[in-house]
Amino acid sequence: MAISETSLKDVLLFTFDEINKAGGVLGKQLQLIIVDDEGKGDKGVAAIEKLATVDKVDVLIGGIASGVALAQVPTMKKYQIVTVATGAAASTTVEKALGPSPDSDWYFHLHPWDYNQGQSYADGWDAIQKKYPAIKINRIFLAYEEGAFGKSSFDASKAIFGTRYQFDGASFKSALQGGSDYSAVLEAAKEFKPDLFLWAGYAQDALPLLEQSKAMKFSPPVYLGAPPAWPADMSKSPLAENVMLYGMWAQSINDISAASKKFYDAYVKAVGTAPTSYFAALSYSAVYIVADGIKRAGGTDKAKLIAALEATKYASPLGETITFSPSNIIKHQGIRNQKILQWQNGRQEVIWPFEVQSKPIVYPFPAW
Amino acid sequence: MSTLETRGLTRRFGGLVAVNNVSFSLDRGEILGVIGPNGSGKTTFINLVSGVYLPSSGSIMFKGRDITSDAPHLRARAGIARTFQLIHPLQSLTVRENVMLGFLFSRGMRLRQARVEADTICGSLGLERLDRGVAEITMLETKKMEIARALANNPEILFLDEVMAGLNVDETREMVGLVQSVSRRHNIGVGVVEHVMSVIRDLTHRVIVLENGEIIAAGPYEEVSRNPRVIAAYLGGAA
Amino acid sequence: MRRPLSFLIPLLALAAAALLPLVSGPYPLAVARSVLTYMALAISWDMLLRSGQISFGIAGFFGLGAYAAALSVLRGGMSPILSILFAGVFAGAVALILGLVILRLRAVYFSITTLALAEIFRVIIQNWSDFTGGPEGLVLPKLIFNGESKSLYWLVLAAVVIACAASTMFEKSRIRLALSAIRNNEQSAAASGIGIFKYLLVAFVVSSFIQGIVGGIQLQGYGFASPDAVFDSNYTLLPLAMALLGGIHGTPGPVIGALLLGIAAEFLKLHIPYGHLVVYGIIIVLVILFMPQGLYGLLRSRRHAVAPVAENRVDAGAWGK
Amino acid sequence: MAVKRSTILWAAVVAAAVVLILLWKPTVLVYGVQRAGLYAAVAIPMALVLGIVHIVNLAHGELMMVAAYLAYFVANRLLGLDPFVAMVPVALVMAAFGWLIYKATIKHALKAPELNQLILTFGLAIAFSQIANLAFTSQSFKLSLSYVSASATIGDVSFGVFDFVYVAVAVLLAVGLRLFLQRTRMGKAALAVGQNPRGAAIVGINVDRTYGIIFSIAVGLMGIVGSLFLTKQAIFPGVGGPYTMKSFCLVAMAGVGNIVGVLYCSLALGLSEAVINGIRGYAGWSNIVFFAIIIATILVRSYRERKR
Repeated sequence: MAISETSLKDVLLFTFDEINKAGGVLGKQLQLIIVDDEGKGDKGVAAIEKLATVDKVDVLIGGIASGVALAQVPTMKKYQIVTVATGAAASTTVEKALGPSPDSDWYFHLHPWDYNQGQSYADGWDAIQKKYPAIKINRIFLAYEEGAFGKSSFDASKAIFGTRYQFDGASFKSALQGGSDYSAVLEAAKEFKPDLFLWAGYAQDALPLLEQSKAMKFSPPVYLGAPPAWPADMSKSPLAENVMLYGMWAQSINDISAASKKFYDAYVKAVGTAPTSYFAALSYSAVYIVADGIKRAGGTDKAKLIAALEATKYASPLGETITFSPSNIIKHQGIRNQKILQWQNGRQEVIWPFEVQSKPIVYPFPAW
Repeated sequence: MSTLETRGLTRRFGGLVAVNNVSFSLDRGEILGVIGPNGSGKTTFINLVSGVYLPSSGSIMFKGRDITSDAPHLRARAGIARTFQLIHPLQSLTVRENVMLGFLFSRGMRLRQARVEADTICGSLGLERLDRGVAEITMLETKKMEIARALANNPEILFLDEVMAGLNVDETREMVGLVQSVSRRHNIGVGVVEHVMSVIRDLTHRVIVLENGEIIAAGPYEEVSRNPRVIAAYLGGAA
Repeated sequence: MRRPLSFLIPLLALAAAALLPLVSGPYPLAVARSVLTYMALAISWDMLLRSGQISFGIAGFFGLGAYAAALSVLRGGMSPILSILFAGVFAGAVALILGLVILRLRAVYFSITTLALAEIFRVIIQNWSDFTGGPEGLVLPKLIFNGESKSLYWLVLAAVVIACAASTMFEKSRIRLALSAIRNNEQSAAASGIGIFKYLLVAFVVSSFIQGIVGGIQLQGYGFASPDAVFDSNYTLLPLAMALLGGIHGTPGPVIGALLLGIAAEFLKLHIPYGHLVVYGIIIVLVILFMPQGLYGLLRSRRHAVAPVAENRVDAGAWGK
Repeated sequence: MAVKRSTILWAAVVAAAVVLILLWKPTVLVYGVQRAGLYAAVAIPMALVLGIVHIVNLAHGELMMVAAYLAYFVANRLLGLDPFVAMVPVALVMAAFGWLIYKATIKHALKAPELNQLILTFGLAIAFSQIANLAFTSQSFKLSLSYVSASATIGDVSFGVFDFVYVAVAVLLAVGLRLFLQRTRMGKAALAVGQNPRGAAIVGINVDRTYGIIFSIAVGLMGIVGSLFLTKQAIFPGVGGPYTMKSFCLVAMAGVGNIVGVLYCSLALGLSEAVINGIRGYAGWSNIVFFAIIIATILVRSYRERKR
């Protein structure tokens, strides 16, 4: 919902272009058919029906909003077209609806489930505290937007952090839904005196939240954001400095990953700006994983393609090699880890995992 | 006891007293004129009796029953019908359908029966081509339709609010005859609000005169029209 | 000539609609399902509109129906078909209770109140997490008819048939006269013995009942409900636009409007993948400017060569009162 | 006498509420007032259009969105102006745009039933937001202005003070429009048109031109409000939608044509929302307060009018 389907469209277009210009797959050109789901369930279902029966596609790629994915799952199950999903993190609804293997073996979920993300964050903060003894986290406060995204973030975080940390949270109305005022949630957070303040909202909330925090003189030792995308102007704001974030890709990964550099250059050339969301890198990866799978399967025969995709080892622009393995319910889960990053000098630097760390952490978050 | 009686009927709008302590009665078969200068409370009085407004104080008795706080449609069903000064016919409906309403909703007839009855009553008033929309008919036809609509309720009391306005001399004469025959044939008590004095003179048995919401005179037209207070009221109203 | 024709056309249309699954693939059926959903909503909205009351609360009763169906299955163990009926009854009952209070309001005040109520339903469901599943919503274990395209299509068609039947009943009975009279002038209507409140209540409850049924079918057909999905303001605005484009105050208008706009939206998407919604918006603007009576209104006024009357507008506009 | 008594009663209720809030959480008062300022500033131009042109403009919020984009791209990126400076050219461009919209669309739907006008402006709203989506994608843009974090500290509570600008602008708009309508020739004519277009036409007022000017003024004011909005909020194609609805509700609550009433209603809503928001764990319910108060106000007023 928050992510521009148009920017996703651009990524798919230039990635297909890139592959086709390099000679295509097995000597054939890949053909891309895009249908806009308009962020609506019924449109999403009609799109699947069209792609399955009119265009007779071999592979489906995409899908971000859990709400749309949820409506599509029954139809997708009907056709069982090989699908590489780049979004849909809600495990209690989407993963449950997909159901266990073998009924969902056609579904390759690239994006981590909410519990994968939660676990990954927990691991990350454990590791960071171990490596940097100065960082002590006992109290965590989560400010979450009141919709499905925020609420599921809260539920997943509470399940994972609630037992080991002092954990509290409060909801706010996202600017995406017409909210404009974060005072109540920030007051609650300030009162709680967290060591780590996390917010789960949308790009629209990023800077207004920071500005209001500054006005209210709320500067927790760790100020962390987890929106699906950041506003285009984030790097220009002095307030962004040393804000931490969750994500999968950042420009700084270019320094250590050739795949990332290649993706970044291609993106900038095609779109004109730097990517503002990790979904771009995810979509790019999805296309390459599919192309690679078809190559190894020697065609688009479903059983062979599924087998080939199961054996995927793709050195992605995300700085990690993507493979598929079972998650809680489904058999083919790709990425499990999120990264912990930090804005430093207008750039997102990777802090954790340490294997891909691009800059050391700046701690604590400076008071204004 | 009269068919319709009001006792001390009063209605205030904010600080203004539009109708003040009006007690009157009207019997079946009788034709009563309600006159008075502009703004004297004539229409408000009809609105009170027909239930558009509730009175601030006072009571309304109809056939011995207190209907002071009854809703307008219940009064229509009970037998108090009216026409409106600013005629608002129902433009989405044909002439026939306009007339059918009373048969359907006041008398509870079925559609088919209401249709037949509407045709009959329109015929008796000289209304024809009932499939026309109300935008297509003449002023006289509109007035007749309004009367037909009122009669469809099977009223015992009927109030006509300036039903002659906008008609020429011949048409007015025709309407006067029509009202008389309707009153006689159906044994209806008719209350006529009218500005044209010749109509009041020809039509009514009795007249009440309102000024500033109060009855200042009552009696036969000839008597009332010589009442100095009435003359003063009209002159004052005109000046 | 006119009588058999006006009888035949709907019958033929119904037959064609019922037979569509035998000749078409699943994709047109999926599109048709959403068109029919909006169609039923548009018809139900128009039924209340005939009284002059403009509701902005379609999404509210639609969403209420979806949640009633979901909760009756998940918490009450009801069968899918029964849950759809329950959805209608529940929405109708809520409309009855609320109607007793809000049907005293008129014009913009009634409209805004229905809009506000829809939002209140949404907020209650979103915040009453323990019972309703909260913002993340509810998922059914399986779809009705196991999600088989044809059956799902016929189910939605059934809702349209119910809506058309109710609407036709409104048109052929005394209800049409009562509602038209109320719309034209309430004082005149009351003077003819029409119980205004009663008829408003009937229209409000019946149209909400249909919206609830459609919501229940939507839930059973897609298998999930979330506050954002089922209380989406599009479920109010699109049916409204469709009815208006087709022509208001009758059954054929909303049907034509839904077909036109629903198919146009999908067609545009196929031919202008980027920017189809811009064109969609512009089409709405152009149609309002050049066909203010709606398509059916245009057809009808051509046939009868009668100048149409803009009857909803009173001097300074009904909003102004 | 009756009027006076009710005024005293209301004043007492408000005063009691204020005292209670001050004792409980003083900042709630601050944030409530600030919130009210934003609501009122956005809603007042809609009240003007509804009061005089008798159109419910469902593209109202989208016009604010257009103005904000205009302020962001033309004024800020190209000319490097601060939004407070940019609001002048933006308002002028928006006023011209408003005139154009009126001439090209609204004007032709004025004689139609109000439903048509509603759908017409709904169509415009879709077109505007989708054009923005096409041109700028749905990603959000946000200025970074240090002054929006202006802060005040009383005792051990710190709070933002920039948002009082919204309050100031809302009051200026309401007072300015009131003076315009009551004191100027143009304004008096507009008021006359608003009350009785036919009558106004008979006395020689050009009704069409008056509608056009008022609509254009309202859209021009949205230029100011949009620029102001840009100082603090992120902009994206869908940013206007929720404000259309909020404004519509506020205007209906205040009563058609009552511009100053919008201020009071905004205040009531802003405060009650802030209060609910201030209760831990119940923030999500604050949305209900907004709509519940609107319904309650409308119902109470309708019943009171019936009684009168």
